[in-house]
Amino acid sequence: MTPEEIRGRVEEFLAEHPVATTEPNAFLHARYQAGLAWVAFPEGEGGLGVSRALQPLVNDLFEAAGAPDNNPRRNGIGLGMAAPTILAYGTPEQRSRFLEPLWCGEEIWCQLFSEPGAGSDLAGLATRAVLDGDEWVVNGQKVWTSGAHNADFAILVARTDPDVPKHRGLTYFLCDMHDPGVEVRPLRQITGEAEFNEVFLTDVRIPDAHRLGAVGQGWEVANATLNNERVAIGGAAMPREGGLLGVVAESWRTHPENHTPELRDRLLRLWVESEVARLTGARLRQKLAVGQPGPEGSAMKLTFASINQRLTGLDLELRGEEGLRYEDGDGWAMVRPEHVDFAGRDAVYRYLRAKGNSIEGGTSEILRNIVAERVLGLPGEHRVDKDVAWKEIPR
Amino acid sequence: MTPEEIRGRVEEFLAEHPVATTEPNAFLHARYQAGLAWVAFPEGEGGLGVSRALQPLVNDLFEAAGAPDNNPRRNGIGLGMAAPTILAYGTPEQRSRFLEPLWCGEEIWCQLFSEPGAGSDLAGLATRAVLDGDEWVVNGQKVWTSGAHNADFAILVARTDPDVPKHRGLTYFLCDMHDPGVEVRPLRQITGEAEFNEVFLTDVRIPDAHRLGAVGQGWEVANATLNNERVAIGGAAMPREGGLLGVVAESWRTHPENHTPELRDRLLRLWVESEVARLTGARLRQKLAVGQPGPEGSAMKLTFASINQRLTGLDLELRGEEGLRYEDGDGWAMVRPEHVDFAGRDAVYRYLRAKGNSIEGGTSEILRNIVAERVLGLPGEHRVDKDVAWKEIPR
Amino acid sequence: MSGLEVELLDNELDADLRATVRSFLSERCDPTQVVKAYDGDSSLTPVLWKGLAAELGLAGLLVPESYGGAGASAREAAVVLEELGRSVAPVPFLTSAVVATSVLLAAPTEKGVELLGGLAAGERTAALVVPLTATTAQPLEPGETTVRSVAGALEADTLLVPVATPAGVEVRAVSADQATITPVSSLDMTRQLADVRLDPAAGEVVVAADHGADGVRSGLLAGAALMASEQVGVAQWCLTTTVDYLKVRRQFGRIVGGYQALKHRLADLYTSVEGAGAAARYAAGALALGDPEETEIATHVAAAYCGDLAVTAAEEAVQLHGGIGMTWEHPAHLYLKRAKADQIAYGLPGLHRDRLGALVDI
Amino acid sequence: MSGLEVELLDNELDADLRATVRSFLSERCDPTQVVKAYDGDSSLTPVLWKGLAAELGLAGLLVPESYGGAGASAREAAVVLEELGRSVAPVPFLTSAVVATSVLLAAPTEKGVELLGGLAAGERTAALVVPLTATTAQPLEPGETTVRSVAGALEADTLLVPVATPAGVEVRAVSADQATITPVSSLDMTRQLADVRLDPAAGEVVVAADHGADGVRSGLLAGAALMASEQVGVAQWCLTTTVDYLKVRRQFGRIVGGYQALKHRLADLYTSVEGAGAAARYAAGALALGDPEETEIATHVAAAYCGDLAVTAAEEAVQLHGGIGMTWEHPAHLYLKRAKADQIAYGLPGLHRDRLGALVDI
Repeated sequence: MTPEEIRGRVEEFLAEHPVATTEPNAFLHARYQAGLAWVAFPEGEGGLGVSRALQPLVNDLFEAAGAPDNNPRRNGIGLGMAAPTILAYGTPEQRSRFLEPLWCGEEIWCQLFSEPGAGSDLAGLATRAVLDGDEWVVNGQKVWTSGAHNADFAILVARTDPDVPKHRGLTYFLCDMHDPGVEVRPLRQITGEAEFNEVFLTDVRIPDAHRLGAVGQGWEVANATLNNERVAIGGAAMPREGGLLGVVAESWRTHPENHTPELRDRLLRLWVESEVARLTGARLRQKLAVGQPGPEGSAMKLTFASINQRLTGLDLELRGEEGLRYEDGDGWAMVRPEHVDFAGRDAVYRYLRAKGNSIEGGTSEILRNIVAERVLGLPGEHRVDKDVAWKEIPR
Repeated sequence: MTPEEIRGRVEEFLAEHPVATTEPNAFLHARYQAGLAWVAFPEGEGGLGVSRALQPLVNDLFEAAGAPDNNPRRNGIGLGMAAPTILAYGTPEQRSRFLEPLWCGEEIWCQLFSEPGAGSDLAGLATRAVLDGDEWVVNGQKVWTSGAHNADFAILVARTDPDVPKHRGLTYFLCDMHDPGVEVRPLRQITGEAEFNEVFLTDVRIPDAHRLGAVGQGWEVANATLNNERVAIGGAAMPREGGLLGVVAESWRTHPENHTPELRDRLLRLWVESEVARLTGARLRQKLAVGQPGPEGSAMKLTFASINQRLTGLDLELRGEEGLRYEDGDGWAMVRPEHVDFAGRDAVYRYLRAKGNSIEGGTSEILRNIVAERVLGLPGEHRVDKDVAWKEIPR
Repeated sequence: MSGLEVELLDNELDADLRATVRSFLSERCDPTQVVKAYDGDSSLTPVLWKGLAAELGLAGLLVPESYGGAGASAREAAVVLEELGRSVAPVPFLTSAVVATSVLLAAPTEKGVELLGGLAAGERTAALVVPLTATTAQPLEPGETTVRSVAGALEADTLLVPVATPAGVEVRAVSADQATITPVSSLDMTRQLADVRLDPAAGEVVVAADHGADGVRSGLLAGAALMASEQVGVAQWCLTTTVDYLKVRRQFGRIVGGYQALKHRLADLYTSVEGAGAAARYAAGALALGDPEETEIATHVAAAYCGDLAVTAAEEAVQLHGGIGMTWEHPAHLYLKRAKADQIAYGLPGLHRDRLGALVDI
Repeated sequence: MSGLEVELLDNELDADLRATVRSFLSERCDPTQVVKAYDGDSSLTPVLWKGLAAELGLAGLLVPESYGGAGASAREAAVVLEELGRSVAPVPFLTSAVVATSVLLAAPTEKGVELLGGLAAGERTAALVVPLTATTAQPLEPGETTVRSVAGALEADTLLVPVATPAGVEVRAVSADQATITPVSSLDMTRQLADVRLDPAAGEVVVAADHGADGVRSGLLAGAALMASEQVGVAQWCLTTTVDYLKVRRQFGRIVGGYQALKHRLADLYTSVEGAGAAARYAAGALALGDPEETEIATHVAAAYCGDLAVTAAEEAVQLHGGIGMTWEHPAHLYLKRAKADQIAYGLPGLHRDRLGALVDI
């Protein structure tokens, strides 16, 4: 389909469903049914089976028309991770049951993957699911779950067979967060806030119909989900002095009373590194335009984590006594923010929150392993857990 | 024995062997036979069996009297490593044959341990010794041998049994460097000089009488030798701005035309680190005075290697165009220096030679393992070579 | 320029003092109590401070016996500060018993001597009214004025105020009752800052104008010198706790502390922490021996090194704990916040290097 | 201030050019030949240079067709320099085909145009008579004088000399025959320095006084911008060679490249080398597009980053090769010496950061 053709479709749709007079929820359902939700999805499932490259144009056209949106920020995990996985591995019933309310923002999703004992080693997770009739009974503890307190459903990975090697004993489920066995507790972070949650699962019952993929196929399905997460990396172009560099450069310019040659040289080193990272990202995007995403994105994430942490640390130093004050909003009060916003926050918040950049979404240590092994071809780590039953692995 | 008593012994000896009228070689032999060579050694073997703490006093008294010395710098490996090992593991015949000419400087020693394929992993060495009648026939290649071209004898470790695990198949020998099968080739380094040699051993014949310790005991004997090498660490007190810091600080002071705030801050960082290392060494010596040397010395060596490398690199930068010139002595010409002298040499020489500080005597990587395992108690590396026959180890 | 001979290890008295303080803090200064300061509950502070200052008699360590003190020295204060750092204890030892006390000791007036007696007895607590970032006297003009980001003011009954006079800077003691002390939401709530509004004229002169500027300067220098020991305590806790955790934490079936990249980082951290310990103890020793030039050099070295090192240690602790180190529940963040605030207090490391350079001709 | 759109990957023409240069160098520029320069045998240089400059026609890349050149751009020169760096090739491409050529291109007189034609044809070779560390014109007064540590002079037949005149700095071309050129034992013998003694009055004006200072400055800036690509080539060789070695070297029965601490260091090095590649290519692109302010910013960024990075890469290569990396026989030292000399050439990284700061209001 050409851009012109899809533009015609949108215009036609908008003519039939005038923004001003259509109830927002009805508008979204109509858009889904017209295949103008995620156009690369198949017909009947929110899409038209056309190129993904047409999606930005469609979004722009709807936005320009003032159409209601599906509040994508609130349902990032649903849209970015659950939906493509359900599309790829779901039965026709599952796709028909879940995709439309997900896209319309009626059902919010969260992700129940990480556990206190399974962070970098996700495949070592211990949450158990046991089949009881045509339901699975799930017990365990999940952590680092953002949005769990607002979520209606979760994508969940649990262990269904402890007697086989760990990657083979996992199964993937769609879990109703309103089940009485689900308890969500805010997980307070070093910033004082609770951006994430812990989720305790006690005899949660999941119908077998809500299993995604085969029993034992959970690791494969989970990796499909995580790859969708990683597609974003190296994504958007950044202007020079974008990101945290711009924020800290502004701190420098507004605090001339604290200038020293040493602070200036450190800031300039970070200016140079940020600009180099920006150019590296640009080159990576040029590479992606002619080929496939590779593990080089891991190197970008490493770089940004390191730069962010040093920039935010320097920011506190160059602010003088201001750097010792945490006067952002409610200070240390425990709140539950809906999303992360670095630039709009206090310097102390940024310093503390940036510490998570080298942990979340793959620690810098794991990413260095990935670069060393997959980019440079160096040998993998010695593994003691590969060919033994999960239950035999020391923990 | 009290200091007064030993002072009496020395005075008596000097009265009997007037420095002015005694032939130097005869003087040294007489001193050895009087037990005033290394006083902690047993009587009849150059010593009096007294405390090692008396040695500096004895040395000072002889030096003050203008006595001839045994040229200790030229025979550092003999005096510091071969002699204590021969004393500890030698037969009476070996001790009687080797110790006196060694101490008197008549026989110079070198060390044949490292091999191209066995650096950090010394116990993996491949030089073979095969018994033929009452002689061992040795074939192999050794490397990083200082003084081999001046040496009369070598301490040598070779593999006598490839069918047992690597630490158990080694034997220690005293090797005549004048054997026709010994070929010494200078090993040129990145400084242009050849401070070390490669030694090629082809059908070298060593009488079984020159085997030190039992067959298969070589690893134990070699470790005794290496421990003698390491006793020196954390040794001498250093003045502030001692070592390479003083040299580079002087470069700074004599090149005001190149001063920038950035170079100054980097130099001051290294000034601080050097002073901290100096104080750490002082504390380590205070600790040694009340107890045993521990693996903490490895941390000191790590620190000095890193500081030396950064200081010498900075030195080239702050010298401007002078830093680009290598005008030391004969420039890049291949010479064979007798010993290493950092401070008296060109800045380019120092920069290049300092690169060896993190390799020689234990690489910084191995030392970090030692600190992590022996000081912090973290787990050892995964070993694939411990319980298999040496010949089965992949290489 | 070859430095002083200083005992760099604990002697027997040091070891006893350390054991006493450690045992006191392990009983009464639990991290689960300390963290409450971040939620506005500072009730732990007066209890701890009373115990340390009066019961254990530590407030008077630097005060000579003639003024009613213990007549100990900066060496002992350094031992105490290492332990306080190791527990991120929320007490005004550094601000009152080190900085304010050292300001007074420069040349106390009769009123100053009286105050020193009260401080030494643990009956009074003082704070110098300068921003925590100060390294020199920033004298106030008489008249109502506000000083921002003052450390120790919330715990003090007596505020020491540097005042500009035609004869020089004099130090006045103003009762906390006569000042408006507004708590500040601080990066480090275990050493919470306050904005202090007062009129210095309300106070009595405790250091006269001919010694005030030097007194404030030497008080702040002593603060930097001994804060290095606090930073060592913070760093030691971070190293030890991380090593202990990594000896039990497993991922991929292996003890995480056995992964070589982490071993090497911890070996480097250990090396730096050892260095920091030697540097901080040397600075305390130089201060105790009273050699002014050597004290300055040693302080700048220790402050420059330990300030950055404690931050590195705390940052490594958070990172190497993985997700758990990012949680409020784990105490690592208390150390991160203290380390970062200490790095900025009494002069940034770069400033200490700059001053050092002036002293050593670099 | 959001930068230019620059193609940061090789296009097809770039890839062809790279393949040509690489194949030429792999045949004729073996490390065992290169190292001979350190023992006084520089016979490789004229052979290589003739091949590159005249046979492959690379000397005229920056020279417009109207002056007899190839009319290519800094982009192509960057590709060539990456390859030259990867082979530590001892040729005066940077000094003659980049720096001297760029000086002339600022505003050549008739004689200057003639010289450009000769340079482009590979018939002549020029060198700018300033110390290799220079970043601005350091004009000479007329009369016999010596300039120390000049790069490219030993290979040049024509010396470009900035001369102070009342009207400004003019650039004169002096025949090498009329100068005394004394070779210097140099840190990097693959770009050997010389002390040059001459009388600038002996030469002809090739850039007039109204453009000379700018011409020299832009020549040196082009040198810094494109040397970044040479540094990338050096760093890439170091990374690749080290990774290859560590994939086969075993100690303790294990492939050394499987030890995690080394894997992590190599991952970090890879990340930095990728960054350097992007930065250097961007600087070349900005130069090619002719945007003066953007060229300055991009050059300072690339020079500051690549200068330190190449040294780090070479130092890591020596260290991670273990003992063998310390030997004369292994080529790693050639790269270490080139990297360290390059870091000092055309302005230290710190100087580039300082100039960058002035441009970006830091």
